[in-house]
Amino acid sequence: MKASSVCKILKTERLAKDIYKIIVARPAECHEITAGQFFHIQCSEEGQSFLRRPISVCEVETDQLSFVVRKSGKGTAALCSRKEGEYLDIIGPLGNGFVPKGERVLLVGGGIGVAPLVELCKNLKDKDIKVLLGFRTEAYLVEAFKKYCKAVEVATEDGTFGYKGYVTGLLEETMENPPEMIYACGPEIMLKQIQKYGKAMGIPTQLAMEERMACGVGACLVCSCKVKAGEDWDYVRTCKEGPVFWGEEVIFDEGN
Amino acid sequence: MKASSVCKILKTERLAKDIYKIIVARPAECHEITAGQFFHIQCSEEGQSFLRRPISVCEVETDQLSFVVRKSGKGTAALCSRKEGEYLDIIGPLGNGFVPKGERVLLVGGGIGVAPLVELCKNLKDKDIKVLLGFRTEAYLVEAFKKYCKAVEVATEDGTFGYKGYVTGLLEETMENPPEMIYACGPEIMLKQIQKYGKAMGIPTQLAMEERMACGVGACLVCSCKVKAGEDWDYVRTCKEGPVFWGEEVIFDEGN
Amino acid sequence: MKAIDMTVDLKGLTLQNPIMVASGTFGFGREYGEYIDLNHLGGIMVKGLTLEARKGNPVPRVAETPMGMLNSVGLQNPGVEAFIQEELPYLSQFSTRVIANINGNTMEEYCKIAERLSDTGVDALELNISCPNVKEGGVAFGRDPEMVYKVTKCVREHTNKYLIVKLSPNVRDIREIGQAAEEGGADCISLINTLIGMAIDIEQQKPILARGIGGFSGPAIKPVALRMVYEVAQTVGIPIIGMGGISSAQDAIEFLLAGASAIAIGTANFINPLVTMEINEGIQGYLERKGYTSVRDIIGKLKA
Amino acid sequence: MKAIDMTVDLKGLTLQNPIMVASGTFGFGREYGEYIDLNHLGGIMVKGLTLEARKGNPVPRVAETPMGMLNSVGLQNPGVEAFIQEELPYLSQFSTRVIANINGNTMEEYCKIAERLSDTGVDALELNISCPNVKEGGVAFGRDPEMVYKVTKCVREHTNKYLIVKLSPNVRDIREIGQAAEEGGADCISLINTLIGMAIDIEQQKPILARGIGGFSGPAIKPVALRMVYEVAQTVGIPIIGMGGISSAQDAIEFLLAGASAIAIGTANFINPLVTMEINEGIQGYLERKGYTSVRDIIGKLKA
Ligand SMILES: Cc1cc2nc3c(=O)[nH]c(=O)nc-3n(C[C@H](O)[C@H](O)[C@H](O)COP(=O)(O)OP(=O)(O)OC[C@H]3O[C@@H](n4cnc5c(N)ncnc54)[C@H](O)[C@@H]3O)c2cc1C
Ligand SMILES: Cc1cc2nc3c(=O)[nH]c(=O)nc-3n(C[C@H](O)[C@H](O)[C@H](O)COP(=O)(O)OP(=O)(O)OC[C@H]3O[C@@H](n4cnc5c(N)ncnc54)[C@H](O)[C@@H]3O)c2cc1C
Ligand SMILES: Cc1cc2nc3c(=O)[nH]c(=O)nc-3n(C[C@H](O)[C@H](O)[C@H](O)COP(=O)(O)O)c2cc1C
Ligand SMILES: Cc1cc2nc3c(=O)[nH]c(=O)nc-3n(C[C@H](O)[C@H](O)[C@H](O)COP(=O)(O)O)c2cc1C
Ligand code: FES
Ligand code: FES
Repeated sequence: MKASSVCKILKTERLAKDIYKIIVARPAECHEITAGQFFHIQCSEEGQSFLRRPISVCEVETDQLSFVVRKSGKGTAALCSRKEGEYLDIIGPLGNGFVPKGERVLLVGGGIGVAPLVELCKNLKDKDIKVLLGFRTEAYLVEAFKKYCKAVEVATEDGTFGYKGYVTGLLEETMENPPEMIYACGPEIMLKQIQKYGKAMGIPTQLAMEERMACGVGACLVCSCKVKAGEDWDYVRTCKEGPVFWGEEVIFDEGN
Repeated sequence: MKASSVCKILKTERLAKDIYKIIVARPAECHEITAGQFFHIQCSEEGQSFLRRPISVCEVETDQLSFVVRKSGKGTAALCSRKEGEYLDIIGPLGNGFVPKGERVLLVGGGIGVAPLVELCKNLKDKDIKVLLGFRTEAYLVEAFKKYCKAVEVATEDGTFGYKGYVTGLLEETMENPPEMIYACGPEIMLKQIQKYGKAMGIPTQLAMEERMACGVGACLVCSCKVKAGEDWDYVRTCKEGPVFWGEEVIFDEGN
Repeated sequence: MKAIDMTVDLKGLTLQNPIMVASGTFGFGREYGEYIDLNHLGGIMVKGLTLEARKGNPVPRVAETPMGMLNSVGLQNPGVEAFIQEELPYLSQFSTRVIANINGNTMEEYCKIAERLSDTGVDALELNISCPNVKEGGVAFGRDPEMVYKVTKCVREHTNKYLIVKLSPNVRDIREIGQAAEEGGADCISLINTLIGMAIDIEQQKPILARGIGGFSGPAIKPVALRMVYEVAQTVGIPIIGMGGISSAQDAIEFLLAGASAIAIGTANFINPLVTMEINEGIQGYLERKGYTSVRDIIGKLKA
Repeated sequence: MKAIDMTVDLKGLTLQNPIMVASGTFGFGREYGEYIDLNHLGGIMVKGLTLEARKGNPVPRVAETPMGMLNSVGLQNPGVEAFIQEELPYLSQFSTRVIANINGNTMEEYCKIAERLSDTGVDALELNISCPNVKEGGVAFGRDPEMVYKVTKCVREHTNKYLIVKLSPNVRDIREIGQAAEEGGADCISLINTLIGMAIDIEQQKPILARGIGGFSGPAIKPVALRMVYEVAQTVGIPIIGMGGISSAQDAIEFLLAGASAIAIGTANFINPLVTMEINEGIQGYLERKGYTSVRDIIGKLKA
């Protein structure tokens, strides 16, 4: 039987403005964890935030796990203020992670979406990988990627660091020597572009999707992702069938 | 203008099973504090307990205040688990405290009701005071009283400490040399007995009453205490007209 | 930087800002007047008044619930006459609107109280047709559109004061109740009054409140209140005062966007006596940050 | 020490214990079956079923509120036929009651689904006459006593399964709705379904839910649910399944005391997948401590 795990916070660290890294002791029951999977985390003591929050695993080690979290509301603010020595109630790993494929691979991360790519990068470190990371102004986790990959490029919207502009602006140069597989995580607008790019280039793509969740385990059906289903479309569960989907499946709605 | 005060917790201490003492830095704005007054305390961070909880001041010093709290539910449990160095949001002092009167005075406390009598005992230390304290099994704060008064007697229901029985059982011997004034705080059943005793003996009595509160400042009218009003009766606010009332005013309902 | 214009116009009643305090949670102003400058409130809805003084319900009158509370005060108040003599002069000192919350057991009582208040300095009447804590009646009024229409009309004919009708959320369809109040001649609608709730002491195996059930308020009820304000705003043409669980500027802004021209803060005062002032500042901060010059720019501006 | 007898009798349906899980919060059991042994539940109310498969509403479908949440799933489900073929065999393995939650846009649809399920292994039908997330209809059914009577009667005539009618709290008087269900032939009443709520994103100035409003559940609504269970228990003679915000043994015991013969846990599963097991243990602990030998000893035993 599965259960939630109460694990000790070994360390918390501020990486950038509103970005915190939380390292916890790896629960014994979490045998296999795949990059791209997430944990459903009780961010605070009872009351402050009610539902759990989905947070991707950033790095997995034998005896510890790390999460990298952006303070964006009540829940993540509470989570980022948790201290070393406290205990965190987590459920996971949940959902489907990234599927390894190809020898020449491209990782594209935008904002906090870079977090789940760290573990992926580590797993793929023997392949020919390239990593493109985009941020608004401050860059983070770049060194973590550099440990496993030489070709890490950074874009910032305001040019503070690396290329000035969106991370998708770095795609063009990759065109010359296209990858066999693309993995992406980041804001919807970025994922849309990656989807388009993969399609145009005929490169298989995996996208890590985000959707508001309640149960996180597939029971409540609030986290729907629109995907192709033959001629028609269907809603599937981001928490269960996702959060990583094949690029060709996902249907992005126009309005958004 | 008054405001709530955010004050640092200087020390917390376990006095007995489920009984904790919390010492906070005295807010500069709290000039005068009378024994019997209370503070309205935000026991926890947002969410765990919603309303403030009324807690009597136990001892007042130039630069610090102490509260003695019994864990009896969510709010007090949260309060008792607060740690040194944390900050506590309190409003007060609120309500009316004990009025000094007479030279030979008797203080009667039951359970957690002994707490507000400590400060009173300190204030009256130059008078001829006698203190009767009743507990279920474990006694606490007895030493605090002994600092200011030689005649401290203790009763425990199971006889673990001092007289075996209710604290009101100790009243009898006082009959021989009756006091000029009685102050009491404790469970309703005890207060009723003290009221009866004071009436029978013709001794003025002050009772510190308890009632569930919301605002604590007199605005919401939920904390009614039934008192005499000429031939009739009326509801007055425990938080504003009380919590200390004259024994002859208070009407205890039968059912309770 | 230009100051934000916080005045709102309730079509017949202007407020210097949209922040009011809800009836029954602020007494007659005296107590919180020690914590905040009442001159800075948009308006004060006083404790519910009845024709004669009322003692109210037995205790316990309050229970805590997850992010909310139940009350069973039962309209304890000194009666309309004592209010006029002893409380109104105090309240009239301040540059804020004074709204008398009126309650009756019968149509006639409502009208009598309204009449009695007509020549006084109160700025408006708020018809409480929904207090769940009065046993003899009251409830029926607020739950039936026909009755709401009738009592509103009757009071309308007995006073020329600005007339607010306060709706009960314990109804089948809040829109038809709002409509009935409008048709009856209300100048404004305020909502929501408390839901009805219960809490049980499992050790004693009896309800916590002496009366068993009570009015349910606080942040817990905000989603219901906001939805109802939105629904009524879509339905009626008169202004709306929104309330129910508001405890932060964010909450207040949600109600304004949903269509409330002003908001009232109730239970949140108990937690933080300065909350009204903080919400006022918070709304101004939001408006500034978003580049608005008047709070009126966001009222009812919710996108679909 | 003697074991506590946890069986309850819903007059026509016995449960091995009073702990059920609420429709729509537990899928078809598979997901939480990885966390708890489904053999230990009193019953499983499956995700709401419709005649045909439904895709449900656009996202976002969920918003968090103070100690509660809003959902706007919109009855996404594979349809009654797929349920019978693909889900029921899985659920039937366990020694727990399987209750089919049925939903229709018309009276005929309700009856057709009920008929289709009559020869299957489901232990009971739960008539959801109150889902607030279906646009085409449904709401009207649950809010009007006359309609509740009619749809209950109609379904009653089309099935011999144990029939539970699930009430909407968004009504004027829950007692008259409960009565109508009883008169229509219900064997049991379950309540409450979700309240209706709204939440607004003040940065984007639009509702958080794509559909604007949604069903409001979780601890926040408990006081309303408990009050309604109590009111209905005072009114009807058939057993009651209580739900709405239950997240601890204490909550569950409150509902049992108020008159519920069984309780269902919904939203709390999302926070703690093991909550049902913990509540079962907690109730037993309470009963032992208080010296009871059967959970039935506390049902409806609230003192005035
Ligand atoms: C599979 C998955 C993996 C994620 N991994 C990470 C990660 O590694 N690091 C990280 O910082 N963030 C991650 N997120 C986003 C993170 O879950 C949200 O930022 C967080 O839930 C926001 O909660 P809040 O209380 O801070 O914000 P609020 O806006 O106060 O939250 C209110 C509600 O909205 C939901 N919500 C708001 N924004 C989002 C969002 N972007 N995605 C999902 N739900 C949202 C919350 O869960 C909550 O229910 C992930 C999301 C998903 C779905
Ligand atoms: C004027 C006054 C002074 C007090 N001084 C002290 C003190 O010095 N030390 C101390 O330990 N306790 C004191 N109490 C009692 C204390 O306020 C309650 O024990 C506390 O509020 C219980 O809260 P809870 O969350 O732990 O219990 P819960 O039962 O979970 O509380 C639920 C609700 O009931 C109310 N409530 C429950 N029991 C009481 C009670 N006995 N009195 C008032 N409200 C209650 C709570 O405030 C809350 O609103 C005092 C009470 C009053 C009125
Ligand atoms: C203790 C208390 C007393 C109340 N008394 C009244 C009243 O006399 N008249 C009235 O119209 N509403 C009364 N209300 C309802 C409030 O005015 C308000 O409508 C409700 O509490 C919802 O707002 P809130 O959640 O911000 O408190 C009372 C509420 C509380 C908590
Ligand atoms: C995500 C979600 C989906 C729901 N779907 C259904 C449904 O399909 N049919 C139904 O009768 N009730 C449905 N409900 C209502 C619950 O069964 C329950 O009545 C309500 O949530 C109150 O209980 P709770 O506060 O314990 O969740 C749903 C509730 C939630 C939270
Ligand atoms: S969050 Fe419940 S199904 Fe995905
Ligand atoms: S607690 Fe509000 S008047 Fe006393």
